[in-house]
Amino acid sequence: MYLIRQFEEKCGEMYTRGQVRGFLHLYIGEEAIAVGAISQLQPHDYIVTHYRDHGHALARGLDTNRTMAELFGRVGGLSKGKGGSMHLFDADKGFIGGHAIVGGQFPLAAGLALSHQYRKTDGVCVVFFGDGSTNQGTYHEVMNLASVWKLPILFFLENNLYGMGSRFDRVRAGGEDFYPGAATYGIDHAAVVDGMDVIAVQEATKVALESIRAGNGPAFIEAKTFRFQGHSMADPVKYRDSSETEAWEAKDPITTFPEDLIAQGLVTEAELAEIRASVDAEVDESVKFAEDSPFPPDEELFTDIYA
Amino acid sequence: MYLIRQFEEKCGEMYTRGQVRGFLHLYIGEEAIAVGAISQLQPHDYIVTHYRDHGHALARGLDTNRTMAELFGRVGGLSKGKGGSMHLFDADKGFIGGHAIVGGQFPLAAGLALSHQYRKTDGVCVVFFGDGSTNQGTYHEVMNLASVWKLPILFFLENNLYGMGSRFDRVRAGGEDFYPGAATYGIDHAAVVDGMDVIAVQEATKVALESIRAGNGPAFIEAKTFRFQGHSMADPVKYRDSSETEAWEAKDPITTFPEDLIAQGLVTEAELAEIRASVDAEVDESVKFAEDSPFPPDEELFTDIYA
Amino acid sequence: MTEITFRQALQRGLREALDADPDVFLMGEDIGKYDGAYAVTQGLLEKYGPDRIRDTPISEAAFVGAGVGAAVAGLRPVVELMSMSFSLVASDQIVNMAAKIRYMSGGQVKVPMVLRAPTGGGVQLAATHSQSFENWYASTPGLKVVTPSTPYDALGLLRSSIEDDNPVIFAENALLYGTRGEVPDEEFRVPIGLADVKREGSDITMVGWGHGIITLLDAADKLAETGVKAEVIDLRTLRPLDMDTVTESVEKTGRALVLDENWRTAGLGAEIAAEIGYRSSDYLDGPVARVGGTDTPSPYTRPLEQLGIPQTQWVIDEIEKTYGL
Amino acid sequence: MTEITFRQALQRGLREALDADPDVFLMGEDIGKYDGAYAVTQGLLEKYGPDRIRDTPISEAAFVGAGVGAAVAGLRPVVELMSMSFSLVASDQIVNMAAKIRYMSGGQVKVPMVLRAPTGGGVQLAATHSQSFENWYASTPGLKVVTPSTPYDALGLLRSSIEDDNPVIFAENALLYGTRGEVPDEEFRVPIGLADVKREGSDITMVGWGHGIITLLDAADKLAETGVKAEVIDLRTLRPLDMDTVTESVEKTGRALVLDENWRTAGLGAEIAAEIGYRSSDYLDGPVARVGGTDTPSPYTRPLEQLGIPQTQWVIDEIEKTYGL
Ligand SMILES: Cc1ncc(C[n+]2csc(CCOP(=O)(O)OP(=O)(O)O)c2C)c(N)n1
Ligand SMILES: Cc1ncc(C[n+]2csc(CCOP(=O)(O)OP(=O)(O)O)c2C)c(N)n1
Ligand SMILES: [Mg+2]
Ligand SMILES: [Mg+2]
Repeated sequence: MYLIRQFEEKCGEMYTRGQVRGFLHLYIGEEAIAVGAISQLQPHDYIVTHYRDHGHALARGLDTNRTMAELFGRVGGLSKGKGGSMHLFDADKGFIGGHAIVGGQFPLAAGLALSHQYRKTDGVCVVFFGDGSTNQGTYHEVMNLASVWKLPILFFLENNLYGMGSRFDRVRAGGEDFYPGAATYGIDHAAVVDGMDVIAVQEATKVALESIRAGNGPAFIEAKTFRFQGHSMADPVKYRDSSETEAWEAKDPITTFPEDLIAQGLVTEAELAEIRASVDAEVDESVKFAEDSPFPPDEELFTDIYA
Repeated sequence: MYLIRQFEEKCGEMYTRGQVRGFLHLYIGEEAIAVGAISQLQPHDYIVTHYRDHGHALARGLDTNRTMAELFGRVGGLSKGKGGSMHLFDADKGFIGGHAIVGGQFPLAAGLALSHQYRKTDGVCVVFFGDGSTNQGTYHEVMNLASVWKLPILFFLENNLYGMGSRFDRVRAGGEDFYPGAATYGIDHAAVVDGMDVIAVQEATKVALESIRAGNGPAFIEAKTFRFQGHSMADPVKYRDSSETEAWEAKDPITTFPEDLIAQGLVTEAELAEIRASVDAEVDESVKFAEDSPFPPDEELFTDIYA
Repeated sequence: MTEITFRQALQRGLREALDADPDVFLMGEDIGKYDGAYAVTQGLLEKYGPDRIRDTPISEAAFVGAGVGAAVAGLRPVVELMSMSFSLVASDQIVNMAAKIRYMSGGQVKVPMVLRAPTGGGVQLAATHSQSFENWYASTPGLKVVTPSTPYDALGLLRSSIEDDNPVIFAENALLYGTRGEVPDEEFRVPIGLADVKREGSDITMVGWGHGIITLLDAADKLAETGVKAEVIDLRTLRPLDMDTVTESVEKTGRALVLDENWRTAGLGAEIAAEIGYRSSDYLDGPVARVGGTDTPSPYTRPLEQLGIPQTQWVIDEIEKTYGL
Repeated sequence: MTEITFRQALQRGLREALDADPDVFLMGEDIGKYDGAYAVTQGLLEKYGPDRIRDTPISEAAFVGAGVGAAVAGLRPVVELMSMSFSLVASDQIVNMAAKIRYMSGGQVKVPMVLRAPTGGGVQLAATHSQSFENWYASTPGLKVVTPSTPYDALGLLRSSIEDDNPVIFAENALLYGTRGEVPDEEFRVPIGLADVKREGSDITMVGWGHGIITLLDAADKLAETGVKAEVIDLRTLRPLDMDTVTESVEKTGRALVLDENWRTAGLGAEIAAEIGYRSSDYLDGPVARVGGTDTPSPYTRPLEQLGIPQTQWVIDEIEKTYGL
């Protein structure tokens, strides 16, 4: 989590310096979800997510250097700089994107899950999505399709209460909780979890995956969370009070989780300091790696269109 | 109801003779819904429906002659023959189509309902749709939008158990009843009704409309029904047993409703015979009207594209 | 050689692929229990079972996108849309997902998917059901688009499409399903991206595709009666375009006509006409003639509908008007 | 005359319409409380309230179609899409509902709706967010499509579009929002369907629209240095096309170049090139030259992205290649 946080603080800095461009969506505040959920996955499982994808990528173990280089648009990036921040990919790790059309990732995830079912493996696909994306038709279509076909898919809602400037209750009917809606699709395994609590997320994910791998079809988890910053770097955040943010910041997993660990005597301040130092070095190194990587050669404009 | 039945029997006959072409979807068996529901509407209310639209059109009082002429593709038709069976329109009667893209009518209906709200009238929009169409994303998007905005809209599901050859349970998760799903969108007024019982449909519609006109936002009615014939004239109906059809035919409103009326002494056989004779004459007359109406002049190809 | 229908050719291609490769499966609305809206998949459910012949809900965006996902995972889905007209509800998945996921991932994944759909008008299905959006997809980098006009091409292109590692839009003009033609019993392929000279001639090059080829061949017959020898080129593939075959022909004949049955304005016909005009300007005796469908929605009523669809006589008149032939 | 930005011109047009006509209202994602993704609607919620400035869920199909319904009922919705790239998820409602409901009803209803959206690429938003589907809508009967290149045209066309009784796709190239220009204080309109000569010249006609006009004007400056007088025609409206203005110019200059910033193949530029080639073949000194964006998805990284977008030099090179100027 600390890696994700430091990595993203650095991304923001690099954006301000013009090294990272386009749309940059930070995951700051939501780290416990990616880390908790993805830690429970097997190597042959698939992950699909939205444009706010750095956290999932790093939690899956995507190379920090190549991730940063991708954000810099360099040839050493995961996708040679062609995808950028919103489209992180590492097919070898089953990480099938970062997708920037809201709701566009649901069908893709269904197909990946279908491939596991078709091949009779015990693999699953986890699809991460935001509260705002549940208002897209694909959410509904895919929940139904996945349930009718009993696909091995975990719907993972990152409910950070806002889609851009729209608080969920201004654009969504049906109340505060999303997870009960899963039952409408006959998805019985639906849970809600504190998205600021990495252990709770781990536990909920573990249980859900067991159900899916046992052949019960899709499961649904809603994690309550909050993005501490704006929707993207372009967002001045005029639509909400800082008091709301502050209340959530008190639950920041980056501070609360180490505190818990220390309180439980599982780790010492000194050990933490060591971890932090090594993470900081890794992040600094990724910037250096990215800076040193050249831009892709011109002919790359025309490659990777067709196989 | 008898008018709709006779009209459609005639449509089928005219299709076989090649007078009506394209796709022809008969409403036979479902008449009690259109008649029961639409009888409760005010003149300023809007109606939007799908391609299986003859029943709704005639129940709304669209001219029988012009409806038949539309099916014949004649200039005397409701839309001068440009729309055909799937696209019946009579804007003066608030009948805003027949629509042939499955699920395409939901957003339109939301906008019509919005116009009533915007203008602060007590008008509503009723949108008819099939079980199969609930698997489209627009269903979900519009249920949510309508509920968030508390639009005066009545979602009227004609659950005839099949979408083409697909029985609902093969393509839909979430069980036999659709109406409980409305609660997911905060639509509390959701009812189920016997779609073969015109009085029950009337009653359910009346209650729903009262709720909507009182400003409570959308309501939802699911009517259980059955189409006695194929999906369209092109359908050989190989996907279901005739026994299923026969069981439903026993509830045919065209026979059961008059029987009930007679049993209750509300009408005599003689009176019914008279009504039937006049309806039969009206239907015969509509065919004559259609036959006598010319095809539209060539220049009509290019008109009505822009206002 | 056996004479079979266009529909039979497609079914044969599907059966072969299902037999040959366990990774091939079919998805679509009512392709199984109902036997397919146009009966192309008739009997397949019985033979291959519900895992491989999958009836879907009416959720085009979901199952087209699911096809992409399955393809990314290495399967070879053949997805059927009940009509190309319905592809719009899935167009985001086609254009933003199928066409781009490879590029956005820097080449890490591929999408070996075929998206089949009946297309075109002419049978009074009215405005929303008579369209040919393959013209739009043909402008989209990352997609391939094919549209056969004969049973031979249908089978040969279907084989190539299922074997292709890219998303292929396979447009089947619904008017062709019942048409017949000779198909070899032995193995053959029609490569994607290769046009075909359907009739040789020296006086004018007429370029078209799909159902339009029937109109052009008919026009060529009529022109022959007045001594005009027309060459008919069937593009067969709309993306990538085989402009070399077209150019070669135009430089031989010195005259060109393009037929696009869809809306005339800003359709694919415009691309071909513009490109011929540019490449072969030194060889042309006049401007490139164009015939297209009228710029109108498709009306239900038959007389008006037919008035909007390019007829043989339009081709002949346009040639006369442009080249005085 | 006042100098204002393109963005300000649009906002002025919206405010005027909201003030003048109670039937006008706005809908779109985050146009209210967030002030609009591109700040075009900044401050409007405060002034006009939530009934008229309606924030929508992320449900493009639903709210675009709701716009059609409201318009059919006689209101005049101005709907904003956060990007033209996102229009695909609503394309069925645009193409099959907005464009056709009038025709299918035999003229019983009309659809006085404006659908505004930022369009185009160039700011590293990558493949799915840098597209210009107004080119596709421009081939759709029943729609009108406008795409201003200056604050003057933006305001003049917005006024005309809101007053129009038909569905108008209003494409705003996002690179233009900050550009400035003179706008009269008094009332004026730019009629839909009328191209504009943005610069006069006698040697070659260069046709473009939207952001492409900036490139063409720049090219005209460069060409002037070598004595070539280029005329720059801004189509302003993509449907209906004003080919008369184009033809008149081409017949004067005898040379033509078309710039389409979107994918070169099968874009709107092809239509214009083909049509010029046909109409003005007797006047042309050579083939119609075309410059277009590369047939590639839009990559994120800046150097590659810029390589795909037509630059001034491409125009100059193409003219040299085609006409030796
Ligand atoms: C189809 C589509 N519509 C709109 C957008 C613009 N957009 C990008 S992210 C976003 C908000 C999404 O909110 P949510 O799903 O809650 O995810 P979060 O950003 O909060 O993680 C919007 C409206 C888009 N990218 N695609
Ligand atoms: C987007 C789209 N997909 C598919 C179709 C083809 N189609 C027409 S009707 C239909 C079945 C709809 O079933 P249902 O909603 O239950 O209505 P019913 O016909 O039973 O009244 C299908 C698949 C279509 N017209 N539009
Ligand atoms: Mg959110
Ligand atoms: Mg049904």
